[in-house]
Amino acid sequence: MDPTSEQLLWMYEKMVEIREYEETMAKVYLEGKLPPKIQKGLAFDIGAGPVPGEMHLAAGQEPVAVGVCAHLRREDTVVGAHRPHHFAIAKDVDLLAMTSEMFGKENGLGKGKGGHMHLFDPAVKFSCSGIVGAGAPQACGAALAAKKLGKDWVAVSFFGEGAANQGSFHEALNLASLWKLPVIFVCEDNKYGISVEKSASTAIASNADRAAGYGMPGVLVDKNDAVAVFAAAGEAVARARRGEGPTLIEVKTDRYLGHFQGDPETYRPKNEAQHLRENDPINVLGAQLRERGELDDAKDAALRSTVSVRVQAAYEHARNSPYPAPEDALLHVFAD
Amino acid sequence: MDPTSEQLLWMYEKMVEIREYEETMAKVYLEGKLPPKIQKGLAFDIGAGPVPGEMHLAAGQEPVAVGVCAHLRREDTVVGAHRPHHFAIAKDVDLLAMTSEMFGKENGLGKGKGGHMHLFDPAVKFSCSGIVGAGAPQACGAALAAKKLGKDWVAVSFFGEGAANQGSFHEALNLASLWKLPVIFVCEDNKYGISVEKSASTAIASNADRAAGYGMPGVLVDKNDAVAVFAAAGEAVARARRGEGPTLIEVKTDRYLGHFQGDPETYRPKNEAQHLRENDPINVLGAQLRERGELDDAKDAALRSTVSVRVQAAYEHARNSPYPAPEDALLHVFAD
Amino acid sequence: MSTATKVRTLTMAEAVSEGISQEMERDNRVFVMGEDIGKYGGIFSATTGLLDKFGPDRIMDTPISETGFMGTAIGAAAEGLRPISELMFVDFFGVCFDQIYNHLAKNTYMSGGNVKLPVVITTGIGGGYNDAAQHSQCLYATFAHMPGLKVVVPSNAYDAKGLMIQAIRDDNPVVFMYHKGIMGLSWMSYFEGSTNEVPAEPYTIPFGQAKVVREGKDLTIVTLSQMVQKSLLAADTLAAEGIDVEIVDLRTLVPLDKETVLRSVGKTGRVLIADEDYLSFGVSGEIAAIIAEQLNHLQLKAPVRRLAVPDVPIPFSRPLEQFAIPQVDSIADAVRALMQLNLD
Amino acid sequence: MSTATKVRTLTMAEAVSEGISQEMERDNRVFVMGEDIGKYGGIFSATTGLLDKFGPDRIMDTPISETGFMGTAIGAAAEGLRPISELMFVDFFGVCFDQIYNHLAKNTYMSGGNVKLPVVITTGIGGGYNDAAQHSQCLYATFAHMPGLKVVVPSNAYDAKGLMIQAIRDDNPVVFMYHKGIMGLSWMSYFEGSTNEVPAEPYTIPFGQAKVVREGKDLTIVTLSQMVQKSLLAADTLAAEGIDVEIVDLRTLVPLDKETVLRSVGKTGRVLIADEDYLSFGVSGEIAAIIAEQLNHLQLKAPVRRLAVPDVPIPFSRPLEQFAIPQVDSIADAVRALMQLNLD
Ligand SMILES: Cc1ncc(C[n+]2csc(CCOP(=O)(O)OP(=O)(O)O)c2C)c(N)n1
Ligand SMILES: Cc1ncc(C[n+]2csc(CCOP(=O)(O)OP(=O)(O)O)c2C)c(N)n1
Ligand SMILES: [Mg+2]
Ligand SMILES: [Mg+2]
Repeated sequence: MDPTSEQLLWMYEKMVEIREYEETMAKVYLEGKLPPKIQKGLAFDIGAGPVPGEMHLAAGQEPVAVGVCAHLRREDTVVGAHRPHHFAIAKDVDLLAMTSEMFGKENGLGKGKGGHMHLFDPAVKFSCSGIVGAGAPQACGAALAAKKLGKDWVAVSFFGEGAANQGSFHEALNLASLWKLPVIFVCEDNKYGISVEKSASTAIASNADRAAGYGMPGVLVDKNDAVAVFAAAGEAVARARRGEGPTLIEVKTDRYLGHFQGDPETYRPKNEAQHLRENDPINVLGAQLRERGELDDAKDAALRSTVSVRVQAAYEHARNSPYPAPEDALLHVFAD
Repeated sequence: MDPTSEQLLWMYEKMVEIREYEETMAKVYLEGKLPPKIQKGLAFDIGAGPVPGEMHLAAGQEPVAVGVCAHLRREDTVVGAHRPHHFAIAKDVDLLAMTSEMFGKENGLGKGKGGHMHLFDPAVKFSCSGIVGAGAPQACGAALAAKKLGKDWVAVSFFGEGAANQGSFHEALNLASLWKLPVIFVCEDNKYGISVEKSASTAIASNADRAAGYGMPGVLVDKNDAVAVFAAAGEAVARARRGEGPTLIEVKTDRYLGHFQGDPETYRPKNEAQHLRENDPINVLGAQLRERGELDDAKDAALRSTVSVRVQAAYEHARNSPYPAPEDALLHVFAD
Repeated sequence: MSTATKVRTLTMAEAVSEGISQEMERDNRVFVMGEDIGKYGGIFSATTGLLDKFGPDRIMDTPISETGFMGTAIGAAAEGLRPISELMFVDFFGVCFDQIYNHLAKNTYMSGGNVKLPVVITTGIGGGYNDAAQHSQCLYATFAHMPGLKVVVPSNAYDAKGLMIQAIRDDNPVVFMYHKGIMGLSWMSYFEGSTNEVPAEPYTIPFGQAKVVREGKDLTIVTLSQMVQKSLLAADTLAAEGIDVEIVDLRTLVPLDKETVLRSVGKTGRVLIADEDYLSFGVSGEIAAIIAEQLNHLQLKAPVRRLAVPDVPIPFSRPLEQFAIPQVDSIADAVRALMQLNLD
Repeated sequence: MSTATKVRTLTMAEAVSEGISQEMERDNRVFVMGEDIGKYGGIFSATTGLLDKFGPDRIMDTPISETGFMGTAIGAAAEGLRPISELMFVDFFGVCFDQIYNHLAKNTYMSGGNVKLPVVITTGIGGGYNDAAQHSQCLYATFAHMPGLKVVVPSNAYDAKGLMIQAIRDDNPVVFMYHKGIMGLSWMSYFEGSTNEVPAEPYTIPFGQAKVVREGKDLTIVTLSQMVQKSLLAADTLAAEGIDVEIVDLRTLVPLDKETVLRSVGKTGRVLIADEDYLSFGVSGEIAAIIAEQLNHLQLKAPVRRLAVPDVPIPFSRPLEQFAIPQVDSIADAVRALMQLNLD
């Protein structure tokens, strides 16, 4: 399945947007956390600054998000994990409300209650979770609902190669195949689960090989390339929409930053990330677009500037929005 | 790997013992539970009689237990599940103390605290659990200990085909293969998880095919035959002892009785069990032994009578042993 | 009399499945998932007859994958369906609790109220029939401790049907815990007080309303689930001895009806909390605490007393189990002892 | 002075890893398993330096398979090894709790004492740094509610080392819960009272001995973990106002030192329970209950008061989280309010 020019351009723009979003966050996140030290011995204060708490960024992993989401509609479901921004952006989650949420603001997606690992945008059917492996069964639920409602909607569960060793992965894949659910399981193999290399966590080289154990197709996308992901996901989504059941896709991708911001990354060869950036997937797709005559310097600059305005506006919006009142903590435990 | 005559005879005798044990239990279990009804509308009272509580019997599944345990030594570990008697007997668990335990007696394996699903005999490294799927990770632990202690001991985890859809199965298999643990995973496919047929619970026909997803050998024994199980298990145990890691074996076996005693079995074709019994594995092995000249009517009768004495003695022992004092309920929450 | 013909008694199991059935008729978004809930009709008969009536698309047997199907319930509920998901025994919650307390219970809050998860988890609780440590627990305190779950613990068929219909109509996760020993199963002796009159038509019972199931003036027993039935029997014995016991059936733990508890304790001045869960860090502690917090508004005549499983796993052997789980006699004994105690 | 040179302060993280290290030297059956406990040294530095010292055979990074490696710990312990198994955040217990409460906690009992499982589970608890609803919980009540687990909740480095060595030497499962905000991490602000003098040599602190960490006559705060440090700061403020607070640090929840609690409450007559877990059905309820059970032996001057997370998931946003989790100021306010209340 070859992408149209429009699809290629969409993927390119989304990748640019994701990258700018993540790089901006990397900077904003540090605000207020570095010296002046508030406490002796403190190098960094995770709870300080405009965006406190953990922060898992996806710079480098954009191809997975855009290559899959290029096939999705608003009614399709995406369930992400603890590293959710790229998926959220590719699924068209409201950027203003999402950013406000990460700043803990009243007008955030979750009114400030969720934070960066817990983004819920029912309008585009996006959710995520900070619990590794938890999303896969939930995606099965969305897919079951589609089936029961007689719709051709699909559900996508994104998770890391580390998550593929959780029991929930196994249970969800079996269930999905048994019930022929329209769900696509997408494993992002970024080589690490925090500090643990895949070879130290996973008994086989590719999770795609696990698909056979559930009677579903398993596809390995062995390069961090949006077009390659697009092709694999296109087949899987079409299959799911046809009612033929689930697919498992593993994509080899690259984590440019630490597991979370502030990660000392001592477990990782020095310069590894720098080396990975040499083959940046945004550049790769950009070059392809230029070759096809769909992109030139002027168009690229215009695109990047539009994206930048959009991203920076989201940060400004979030920064300038008010916090919820403290006692709002008591609201929304139950839906009324 | 062909069994010696001694091994064949051992398997035969153990199968006879297991069968007699289970058939006796089926009868004893009903004592006190049937009319006189203690309550209107009551057909049966699970909490009454000398052996109250649930009772899962393994008649028909003897080949799995004996074919594997024929290769085990005292120092090897066996972790069974909620249907544990056949494994316990094949692993030489103390028959008197085991039976006392099921009667809730003071001299039971667990002083009456465990009951039929919770038999622990550290002397022969046997344990089991009423939680479906829980045993597999625990067998990994025993195997890890063997490795750390520099022993060639192996650990066997037995579970049903229903349990193979639990997350714990996946986690244990990955861990075992990753760490090259000397463990053998043995799945008893008796076609049902309570009332749910395998085809309604499992996305593929044979769990042996799941082994590839963990980089370990997967072996399907497609008949309920002790010698066939013996052959597959022999390879697996030898491999584990050599330090080459785990194996997954699935055995097609037959559950003659209900899931538990008292099961109305309305989910099951009438006469299915009767039909299964026509190809009884004890008879099959008996015939083979006769062919080899290792068994004749007289020897068989003698063997069966020895076994019967042993089994019935265990029941008598259990029946005649005293109950613990009620306040002993407070003991043993912690080891001292 | 003509009204006599209207009396219809059901077992609690029948009441539960009737409640589910009527809601399934009314609302086609409702469906049931779980192990052996189809052909088998539920190990504790909570779904008996439903497969024949609604077919396998709405009465779905699952693999033994509790995390898988609890997560599936969450995902389906987020799409507007209303799953009922059975955890066969509450004792198994540990294989799937993450889905329940980190997701089902919290997604509404974390989304600022934008996500609604109308899931009912049904589950069997309790001991008394020698099913030992992994099949006899109550564990309702553990569910009630986690914000975001409503917790229902009926003691009889009438309440069970009304609370079940209420649960299915609630837009929030509800954990509906039925004690096996009051379901009125044909294969387990049960406390017959739990089988009572149940109207044929659908009705609801609001959550958070405890019920005074027996009025009395000398002492209050605060209790729930099967222990209500045991307490009623103990109260009959005690009445013959001249001790007049009032019994409060909590019916739901979340929301908890503190007022009814405090009103009763205020009236009698003496309170025994009778519970089948583990003693420490549980329901009995919470009830004692809400009383201790009101000591400036209550006139107690005696210290608070608790009767619960004495922090041991449930043992298998009959004499051990009967010792560990409070029985009718031990409730009566505890009441007698408490009547002897006085403050000052 | 010559003794001054002997003073050595450690952060709680350093004390924990030193305790583990010294036991690993003493006993080669001890080993550690968990996620990122090797090269990374543990996300909360509980195992920093251990990989270099003991190598990958004894400091084992695991896959993200909590059920897998908790079960592995059980199996290895049954064979005589002494695993320390880290659950990175206690919030993740729901993916593996079955292994913990149905097996680790019960096998000793179910075997009539024939099986011993000397496993230490280490786990990070608590909020205060905006990690939201799935990474900020305490949940110790849930572990303490299950019979068969000892539960340790240190408030400072000195106690942490002694309790850790005690835990490793115990033949029973011990859940060792360290609050992230008192570990003295270089990347999280913390309460400095938790970094204190720690002897270099190994020592033990027996379980079940609460500690009066501040003596006072007007009111008792019963508390644990990080909340001890917050209470100490509140007490300083209150002292300036003439309110003399006594603080009881529970140190272990199982076994629970009821005597020290009752002695202190008996002395002051007023008690505030300060807890970072959810309010209902938890630790604060249990402590209130053991007081309510002793009303015939205690002379209370005021009703019991509890301060805890008000039954909401931990919200992300700073003002919301600070509202939900009791802070130094809210402890002080609660004490002031309680000083105004009188019985009769
Ligand atoms: C059940 C559970 N276990 C552990 C963690 C801690 N944790 C958060 S992210 C992570 C690594 C996940 O690795 P992977 O799935 O490969 O995703 P990646 O971070 O590489 O995107 C771990 C161990 C968690 N959040 N949930
Ligand atoms: C975690 C868990 N879920 C459900 C059950 C209830 N249960 C007990 S046995 C059983 C069926 C097990 O099937 P299988 O693994 O095939 O073993 P079999 O009974 O056929 O020997 C079920 C569902 C349980 N004990 N534990
Ligand atoms: Mg990864
Ligand atoms: Mg089976």
